[in-house]
Amino acid sequence: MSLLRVRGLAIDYATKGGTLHAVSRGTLDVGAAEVVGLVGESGCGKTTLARALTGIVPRNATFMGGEIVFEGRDVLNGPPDAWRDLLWRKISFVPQSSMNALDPVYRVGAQMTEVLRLRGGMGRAEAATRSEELFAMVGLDPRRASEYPHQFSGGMRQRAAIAMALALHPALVIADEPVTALDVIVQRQVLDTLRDLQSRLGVSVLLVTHDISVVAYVCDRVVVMYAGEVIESGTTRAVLEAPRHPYTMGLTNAFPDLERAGGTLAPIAGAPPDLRAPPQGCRFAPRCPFAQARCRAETPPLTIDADGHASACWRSDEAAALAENAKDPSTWTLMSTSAA
Amino acid sequence: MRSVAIRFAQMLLVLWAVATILFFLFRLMPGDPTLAYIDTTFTAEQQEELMRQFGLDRSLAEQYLLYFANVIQGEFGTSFRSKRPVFTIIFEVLPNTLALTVLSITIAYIFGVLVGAWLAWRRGSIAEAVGIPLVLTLRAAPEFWLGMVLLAIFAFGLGWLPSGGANSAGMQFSSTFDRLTSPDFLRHLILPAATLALYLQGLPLLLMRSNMLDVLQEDYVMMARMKGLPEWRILLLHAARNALLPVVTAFALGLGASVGGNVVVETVFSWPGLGRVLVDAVASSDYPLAQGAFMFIALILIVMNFVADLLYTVLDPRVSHG
Amino acid sequence: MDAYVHVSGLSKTFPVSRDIGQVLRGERPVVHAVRSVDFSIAPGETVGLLGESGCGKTTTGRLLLKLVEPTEGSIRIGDKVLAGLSGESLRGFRRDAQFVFQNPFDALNPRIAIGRSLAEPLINAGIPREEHAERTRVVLERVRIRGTELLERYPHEMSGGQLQRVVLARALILEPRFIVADEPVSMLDVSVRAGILNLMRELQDSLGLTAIYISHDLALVRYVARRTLVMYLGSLVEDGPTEDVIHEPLHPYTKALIAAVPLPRVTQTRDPLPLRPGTPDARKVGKGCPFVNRCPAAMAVCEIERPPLVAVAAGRRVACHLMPAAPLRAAGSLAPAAS
Amino acid sequence: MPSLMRALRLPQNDPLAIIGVTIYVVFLLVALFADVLASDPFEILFTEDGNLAANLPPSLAYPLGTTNLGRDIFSQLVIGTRSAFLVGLTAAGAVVALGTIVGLVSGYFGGLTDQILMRLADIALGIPFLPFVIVLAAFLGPQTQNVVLAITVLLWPNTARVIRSQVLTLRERGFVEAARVAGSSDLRIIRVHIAPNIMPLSLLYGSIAIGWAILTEASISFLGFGPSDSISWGGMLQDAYASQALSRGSYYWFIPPGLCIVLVVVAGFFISRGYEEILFPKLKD
Repeated sequence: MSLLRVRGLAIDYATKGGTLHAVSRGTLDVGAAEVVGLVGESGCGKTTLARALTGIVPRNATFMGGEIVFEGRDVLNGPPDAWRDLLWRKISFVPQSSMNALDPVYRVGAQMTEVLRLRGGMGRAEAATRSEELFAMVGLDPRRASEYPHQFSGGMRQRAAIAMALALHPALVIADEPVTALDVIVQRQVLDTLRDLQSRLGVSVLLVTHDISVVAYVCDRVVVMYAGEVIESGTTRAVLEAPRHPYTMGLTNAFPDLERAGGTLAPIAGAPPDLRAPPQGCRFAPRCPFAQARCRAETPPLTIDADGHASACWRSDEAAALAENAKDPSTWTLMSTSAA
Repeated sequence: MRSVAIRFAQMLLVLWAVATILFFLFRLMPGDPTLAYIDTTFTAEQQEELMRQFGLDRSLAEQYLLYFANVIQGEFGTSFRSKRPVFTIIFEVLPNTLALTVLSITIAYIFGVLVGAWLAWRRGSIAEAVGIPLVLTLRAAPEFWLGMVLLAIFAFGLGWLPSGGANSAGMQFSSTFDRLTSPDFLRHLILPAATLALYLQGLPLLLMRSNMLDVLQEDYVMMARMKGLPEWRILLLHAARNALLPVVTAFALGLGASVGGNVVVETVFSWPGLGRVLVDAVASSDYPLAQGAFMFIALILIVMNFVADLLYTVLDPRVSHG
Repeated sequence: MDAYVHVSGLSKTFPVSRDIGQVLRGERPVVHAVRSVDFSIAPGETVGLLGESGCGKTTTGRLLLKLVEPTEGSIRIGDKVLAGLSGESLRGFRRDAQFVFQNPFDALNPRIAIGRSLAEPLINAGIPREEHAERTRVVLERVRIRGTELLERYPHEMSGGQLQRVVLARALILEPRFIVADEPVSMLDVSVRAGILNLMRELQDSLGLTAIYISHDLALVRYVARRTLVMYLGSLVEDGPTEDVIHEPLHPYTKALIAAVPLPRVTQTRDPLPLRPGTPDARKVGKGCPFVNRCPAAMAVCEIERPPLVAVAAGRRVACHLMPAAPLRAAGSLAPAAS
Repeated sequence: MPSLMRALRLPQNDPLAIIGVTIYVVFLLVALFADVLASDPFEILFTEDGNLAANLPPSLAYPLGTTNLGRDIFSQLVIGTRSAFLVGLTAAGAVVALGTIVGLVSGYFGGLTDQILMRLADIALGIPFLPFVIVLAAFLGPQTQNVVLAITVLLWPNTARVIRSQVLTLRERGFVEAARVAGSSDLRIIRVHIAPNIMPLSLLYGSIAIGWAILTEASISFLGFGPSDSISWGGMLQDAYASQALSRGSYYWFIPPGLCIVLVVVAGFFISRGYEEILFPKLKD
């Protein structure tokens, strides 16, 4: 039974320009001690979905439906206190390394001990030692605890955020684009730290990113989202090497492979739909080179095959042929009716 | 540290500049500049002595140097009307002004910060829809008119409170402190302080509200909620603490400005303060007193501007721990 | 083979805030953003400038466009030496050298329509108003934007990909001969990036542009540039054909950089990076090699003497004491590097 | 109304901004047609039986009653609108113009000019506002233009500082650098790229400055330094205060002028909130 089971999660945003259906079909699983990548481009709803798992959503967001089952209990439709009780004890969060994920007027150490004492029930002394332990664990000099967030570099802020997330031995850590803003060397070092702590502590991680290479480097399984819907999920190898949804094929094509000779990259023409008025049928149809009449009429369900590889495409049984076709850039360039 | 030293130097520059402006301002008077210092009712010797003391017979440049020497020693000359040294008059009325100003601005800021934070937290509620226009209307009302209305209702209408002055006639007090804490003084203080507070609360309230709205959208507030911290703790210790920084600076600026600013309130309530002294002095061409009062008000304003800068660098770790 | 762009001994320092002591002692601490960099670009060649944030690559780009004045050294572009350029010759330079911005959402004035932004270089170059419509249509065609209904629209009504095409069009409208592109696709979604990269490759060949492509992403640099310069903390540490730099990196920093890049494939090596723990701090770079505090092969000499950038093979330079200039080692005569 | 709102670059759906503009329009009309609406504010009136029409409560003949010297309060109020706007608009215009220019120059060019202008701003901010206006009015005579001069000399730094910080951020924006690379001169960059982007901010401070100017003029007149030849709301209040209107409880005399000041000044604040929404959209949703 998976640690986290999300089925048909739907979230809307009330905005000036009308209701934005940010997430329409959030369906994914995270097993125990497993690293799951949640991948998609900007605006696909991956951050909304990931943050919603903590129950903390912006003022103008509302849960429209679905279920979030954590350790067997549906926290979304259950008593709110039960969900809040899990926060940081069972589920914790690593933010994108924006400057103000840490409170600028408090020392970093103080913010660490705050959560240890208030949510971990630790005394002052116990919290202090645990805090030093956590700093050392993520490769930060414990003496840095007395400094303020603006005195930390990007890499150090992310390490502090990881330490804070692991403070109370959570079962699930949700990391929202944790390394996106970092340089490639620091990014690799932080990912290595995250990966080896994950395996050592046996914690599950849901890693949100737009970078397929980060998924390939760190994740056991991957979930692909497009225009508010989960359109494919499975083991990283299966999804990257034998994608069953044309969007995943296009996405993997668009990532240049440093070691392979540089073939021409194939862009996906057009742009994602406006989620205030999502199109009928499959939302990728307008940009999909393999779209058929049926794709524009009916929304394809998320079907799972024998070894757990799910995809939402009417032609996923012809995936092997389509994938081969998708490797040739001309399939995509013919599609470019209007410039990208 | 460096920025503090530079700001201190800038403050001295501003002080010097304002004093110079003041020097020329009071020499601009139509007619004979010596008039600024010599009252015709003085005897010849007194006039002679004052001429020498203020070097009014010498060149402007020499007068300028003498002027500064006097200012630094606190020697502002003698008031025409009361024939008493300007310095003593100022120090007599200063406690009244400070009592009124400090009390009203403190009430205004405490009220403003609490209600501002509450309105930000209740964003989109009726409280906000009614609260904001009400605050703006209070801020749009001239202070003296607010005073007049309160006087008309509470003093003349209901007769609950005195209609002016700082103390009832004929009251004797052993010390200034004793006077300032006497029930009689406090009864006189209520209306003017209420008027000032009503006017001054608008700025902190709106400033705190917009700061809180910004801060509540920051990532660290979302993170605090995700940590499961209690909402009141997030609002108070994280959001309000950050939103308060600019309000504290505004408090220092407000204090400096309102010492000179509540001239009108002092006039409406015939409150014997620094502002009132200035107005009466200017109205009766008692220039030494006017110049002394003006200089003193400017001094408080400039020093408080500097204190505001100082507070900002000290309170915000991003500046103090550069 | 005369280089179209020639940079020699280029340095740029920025003043850093001082504490009281320094003020009193009259010291003027500075950070060296760019440290005596030398390189040249042949006509029609596109060179990649690779490095992490804070390595000075963006400052170098801005120096090449005279947006910032150098502290030392000289730049020659075409027949113009940038120092002291003014008046008519400066306007001439402004026609020949153009900039492609990183953030398309910020590169266009939000308050004026696209048409007016495109016309600005024309107005400054004194092109008569009647020709504006025609030139705009031609350049939009060149960046694959059909039709001119776009001209009345405002930046906030368009997607990142379209905006970047307009930014490219504005850069090309005066038919410049030299383009500086600073991370032109880093703000775009991956699926849209390829479109802009392909476009830049086509333009390079069709217009024979000389260009410098600045990025922190080696895979993107490789896609548009046949030759790559690697910068670290203000210094040029390696220079060579892009394929060589990727498959046979010489400088320890380049090796670590390439090892750190995650591949979009499940099977990839995960052994630790050839780096000693430490962070790049521009203020702490002493007399020696800037990379000395993180280099696994650091020697005593690296602490005290800064390795010069020397040719170790035809068109192949590196700045590392491990590889001193090897005039004899290279097979065949050592053609002078394009410097 | 919508076209007027657009002309002022204001959000059409913001109720406060609409109320604000409506109040302005009404008062401007009153100011324009003041002579038609009101009779001579200084004329001494007499009742039918020949004695002084002093302190008459509001009636059909005198909608707001008469002063202790037998003058029609309603006429004074209407004529007073004109001087309120005269001072308000001229002073606000001068303050915002001076503040915007200084902010632009010192923000865009920086260096020594920036330092000098900012020190000048510090000095202006170091002079206590009301005392200075009082002294100026006392020395140069109680004419309206002296009040406007004093307001302009002391109030420009607030606008200048805010405009300067906005220009500092604009100067680093991509499209400004693009303009430089495209060969645009500094002048053209300011005219085409910088000025239009700070316009809402100067209009924001303009609407606030109108309120400030009217409040200041009222305070000066109340303290007895206002122009004696013309009628202003402040002057009316001073007149009422001096002739014991408060103790007589003649609310009809001292409430209306105060209310008019409040309405006009609050209209400026409501409009400025509209601009604030444009400038800091985060506050919207």
